[in-house]
Amino acid sequence: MQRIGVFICWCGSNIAATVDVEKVAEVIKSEPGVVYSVNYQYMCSENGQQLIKNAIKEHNLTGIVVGACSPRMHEATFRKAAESVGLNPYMVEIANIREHCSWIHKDMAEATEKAIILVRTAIAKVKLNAPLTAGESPVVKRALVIGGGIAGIQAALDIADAGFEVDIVEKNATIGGRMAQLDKTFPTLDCSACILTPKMVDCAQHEKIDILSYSEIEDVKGFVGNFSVKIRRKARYVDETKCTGCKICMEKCPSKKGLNDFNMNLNTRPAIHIPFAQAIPNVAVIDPAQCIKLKTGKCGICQKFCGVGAIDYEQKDTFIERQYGAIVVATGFKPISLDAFNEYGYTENKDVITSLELERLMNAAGPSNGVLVRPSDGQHPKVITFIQCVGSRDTSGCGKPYCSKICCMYTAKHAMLIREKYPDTEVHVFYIDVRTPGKNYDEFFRRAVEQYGVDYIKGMVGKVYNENGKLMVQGSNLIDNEQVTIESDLVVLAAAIEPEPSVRKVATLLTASIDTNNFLTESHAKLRPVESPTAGVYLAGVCQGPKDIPETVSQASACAAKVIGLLVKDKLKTNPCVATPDEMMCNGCSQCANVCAYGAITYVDKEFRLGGGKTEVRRVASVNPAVCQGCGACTVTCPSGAMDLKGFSSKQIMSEVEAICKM
Amino acid sequence: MQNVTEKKEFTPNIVAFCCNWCSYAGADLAGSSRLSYPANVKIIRVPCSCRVNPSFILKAYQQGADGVILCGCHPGDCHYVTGNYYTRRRMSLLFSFLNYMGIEKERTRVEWVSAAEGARFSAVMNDFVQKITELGENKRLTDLRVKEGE
Amino acid sequence: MRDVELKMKERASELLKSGEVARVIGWKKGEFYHDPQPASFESVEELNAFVYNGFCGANLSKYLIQMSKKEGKTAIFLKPCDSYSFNQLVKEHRIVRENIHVIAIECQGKLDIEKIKAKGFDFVTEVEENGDEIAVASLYGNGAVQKDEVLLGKCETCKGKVHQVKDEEIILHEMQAGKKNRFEEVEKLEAMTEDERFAFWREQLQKCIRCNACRNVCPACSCLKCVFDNPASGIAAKANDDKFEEQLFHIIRAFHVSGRCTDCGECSRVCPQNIPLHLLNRKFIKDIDGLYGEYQAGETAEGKTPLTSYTEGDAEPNDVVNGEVR
Amino acid sequence: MTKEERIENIKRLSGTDVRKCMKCGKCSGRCPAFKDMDIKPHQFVSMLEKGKIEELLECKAIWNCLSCMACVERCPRGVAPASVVEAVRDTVVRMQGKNGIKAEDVPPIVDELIPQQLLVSAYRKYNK
Repeated sequence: MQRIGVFICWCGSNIAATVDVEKVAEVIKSEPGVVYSVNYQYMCSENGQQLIKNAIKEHNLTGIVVGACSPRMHEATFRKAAESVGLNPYMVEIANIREHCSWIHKDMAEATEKAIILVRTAIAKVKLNAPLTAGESPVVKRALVIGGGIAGIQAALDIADAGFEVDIVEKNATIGGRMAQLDKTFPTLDCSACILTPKMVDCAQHEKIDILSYSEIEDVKGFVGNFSVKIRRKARYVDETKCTGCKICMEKCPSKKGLNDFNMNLNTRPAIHIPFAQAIPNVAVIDPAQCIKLKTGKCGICQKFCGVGAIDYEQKDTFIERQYGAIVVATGFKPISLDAFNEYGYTENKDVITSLELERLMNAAGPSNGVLVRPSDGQHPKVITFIQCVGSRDTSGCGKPYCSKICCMYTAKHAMLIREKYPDTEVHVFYIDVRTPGKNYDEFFRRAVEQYGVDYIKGMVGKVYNENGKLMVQGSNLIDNEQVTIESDLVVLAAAIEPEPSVRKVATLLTASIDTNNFLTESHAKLRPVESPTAGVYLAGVCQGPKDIPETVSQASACAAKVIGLLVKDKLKTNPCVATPDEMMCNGCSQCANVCAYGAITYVDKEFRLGGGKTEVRRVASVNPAVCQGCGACTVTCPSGAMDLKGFSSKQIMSEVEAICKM
Repeated sequence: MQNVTEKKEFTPNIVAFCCNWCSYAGADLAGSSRLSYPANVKIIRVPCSCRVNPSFILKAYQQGADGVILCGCHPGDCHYVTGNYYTRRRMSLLFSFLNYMGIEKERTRVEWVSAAEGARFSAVMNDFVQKITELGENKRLTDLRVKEGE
Repeated sequence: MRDVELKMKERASELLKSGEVARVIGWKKGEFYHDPQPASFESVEELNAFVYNGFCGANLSKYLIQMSKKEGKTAIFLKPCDSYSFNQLVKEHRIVRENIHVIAIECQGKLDIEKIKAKGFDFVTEVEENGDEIAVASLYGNGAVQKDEVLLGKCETCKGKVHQVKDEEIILHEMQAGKKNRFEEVEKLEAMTEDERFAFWREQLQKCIRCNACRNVCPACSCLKCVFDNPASGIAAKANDDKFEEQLFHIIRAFHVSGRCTDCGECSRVCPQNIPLHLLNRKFIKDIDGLYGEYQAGETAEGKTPLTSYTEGDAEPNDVVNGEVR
Repeated sequence: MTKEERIENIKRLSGTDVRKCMKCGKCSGRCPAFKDMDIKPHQFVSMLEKGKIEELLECKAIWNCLSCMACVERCPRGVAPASVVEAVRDTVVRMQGKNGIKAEDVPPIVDELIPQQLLVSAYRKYNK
């Protein structure tokens, strides 16, 4: 006979304000099997947990139900408490009377009644719970970082410094990411390259870090502690081990008209190229869509001039497969396409540019060697108008509903830098709100206004049109309740940012959850902000949500700390809630193995006693508990019900159904 | 003797099976965002929508549920990679079959709700409760042999 | 059919004599002419009772689950429709293909004794098939009936006369496929209103006495132990102890065999209450064909079933039930 | 009709949720009749939200709005300022009684050169 204890939490007023917790505890007392029922302000507190522990000991409880917040919140807490006094942690069930009850219902009688039903349901389940013991699985002491931007670089360096092997998989020919394209960084205005490139070099020189540039992940198998990842090493047509980065090929290549994507297509580059001077690895790559040799078979000039014989037109994509204990996703972002915003004339006017393009125009290594000129005629612009929130905070369907977070700060930076370098330039900024939370951020923005005289106009631009070679920017000045038209030479759009689209594929491969905006979902917004709900997968940088460099670096280091915490363990406890076949019922029909996504089910021939001294050899299913993730797909496929799931057995769910249906 | 039986407003009994990773978390988010839905929706947590056996759904009806809704991760986003793809096929066939047996097609439903869709969870539940209220009590999956007057 | 029976008997005798097989599964004489029984013959002597006539409708493949485990090889006579069940059982590892010698036999459609009785022939002593006509001899006189009118329900919609598996064959005459569209009745039900369908099935299912004949005969219901006998399943029940359970039983049974049911029609043939059980399974088959592409269980002995596979673009359940996808 | 009811009615007529406005002013930034609007498009939204309808009901802007819908087209939040203008206009017309124009009266007073958009706009203004 089970001896069940029930603990109803007030959660301060979170539950107690709408659920009559005393009544719940009182009513539940008379449930069959319940020997103890109590309510308390904060069950998760030290005192609350002590109360549970004491009750378990005092009343010799065989199972407990905690009516509190979501099990996703404190199930682990209460399980630990139970375990500390010798009750198997899997004899704990949570009735979610906060998120699923008190927080969504207003009527006390109704909420109380529902809470009672939810607690009864949990009691019905716990009565059928069986003690479970977690198994163990080994941990591969190597981490994978997907994406070689500042987030990936920082995470890799931190993990490697702790003594673990790290591979960085970067889809481009060089690591560095978006930060490598930036000119200066806010709020300190240091040069982006000056702070980034040393870190890139550190990565390259670190004995524990292996940079797999120009590579993408193809397939992921396994689970936390033991991922097996197939990586595609795209053909770069240059032998990475031989190329010295001398750039003679770039000089000699006759096909020089390729758009330079590193410079946001503002100028051109040869078919064989090194993306930028400080690229890591400092190895050339051939754009097969542009290379004459690869397209027509005729040319081969770079091969002739290459002193080390690094050019290999025959190179093919290769695949490597490696094992990892943990994976950091740091796939970064891109500015959104502005095709849907014809009011700003981005596609029609060369002198309407995005902020990232402006970064390149202002960068000393950029297409204009750092001299700010208009793309159309190379003239120095005298009036520059910035437009903020282009596609951000847009619920009309053209843009993104969220705030891109970085635009207010970088626009202030651009305005300031322009006014500093070219004091004769007039700078206007149309804004909806200026958002500058962050250390020294608002001070930075105010400097742009007060010290540099940047003209901030509260209001949005309705249209940008061309008149006599001038860009007319027509918008609101809401403070003065005016409509203004500013004759500008250059218009800079603060385009919204979105996650790099390839993250969708990565998320699918990793079975990491992803939201409607393609941002990867963290396990808990506040308490587990760098972890994906998929165990062993961690999130750094904009793939998780819009953020600036300081935040990205912090998040990357946080990821590294989590990864290190995982990799130092030799073994991981596995989820004991796994599928288990009843061999006496199993037909050996193979249907369960057909639906198992993890290949956890195999078949063995086993001898069974038939009685009367006779035996029979039958084919029966066998589940590898280290591989099984406990989804239960097999249990429904099994026609005889031989396959069941520990912790969520058919009988348990059936009795929950029964209890929950009783009004 | 009771002469006048007051017509009580019908409040349906709704069972929602929610997968632990998306829909249950979505329900949690609905809760923490205080997005209300009727109290007669009660949730059973399952690891994945593919854990839901048709017999659980039928059991719920047997025990007096008026509507059963099954919620999982969006197809392609399943925490267990492919679980909800199987759910989708199973439930497509099961629902079609139940309807073939004369069970009202609105009575059972599948909805994909992600962990980020608290608002959607609440909206789905409100809608489902409304539809079931309109549909009325579940009589067909309980009283097959009940004859007139019995 | 007489010639076929003789040939079969002769071949069975050869196989047993030579020791090639240890037993032959076929039919033996029943109490009456019209109720031949499935039987295992282990010696030439036993073959005296061997029969094969118009009433040998039973699908023998399921017997192999037990028989193929026995010492020595087992020979079995399979009609074309039985061969699907055979493949399905091989696919599910329920029988060992290597231990079995499959003899594909001719079938001209099997007869329904009830329908013949209704034509006025009681105590049938013999029938002989002559094309579309059947000569019937009975204690109360002889006569002829149109074959179309006395076929077993399952043979009216015969899937075809091609064996999906065979080691040898005994086919002496050309065979003809069924004339009726097997989904006709399903479509008729689909065209009804929900209320009408419900009334139809209530009428039918309340006849169920839970004798388990459908389950016992069904080659897809081959579980070692049925889920309804499994206390861990939460639905275990020996009989329908309430009005709900007869429905539950048939829904779950149909669901469990969906994607695996070869539409052999044995369930309806054996139902003592004449419940058209095959219409349950056919609904699943029709939906599977419509939603996931034509699929015939047992066509091969390999591959996954529609319910253990998927595509990313599969139809949504709500759309399916709302008729937005068909 | 009380003032509160009138506010509710205008909100209902407009079919737009004024609370969605994030006060960016893009509507007024695009308005081609801005100069002739004594109350600007963005103000229509915010004044309705605040319940300041007396001024709206007396303004000239409701007659000067071109009904070009540029503000609706440009709004990043899916708010429709022009619908608010129209709702206010309808309210004014209804308050004045049935002195609007009837569809059958239109043909004699228009000539072929009047642009279609103007016709539609006029029809919106006067037929309620």
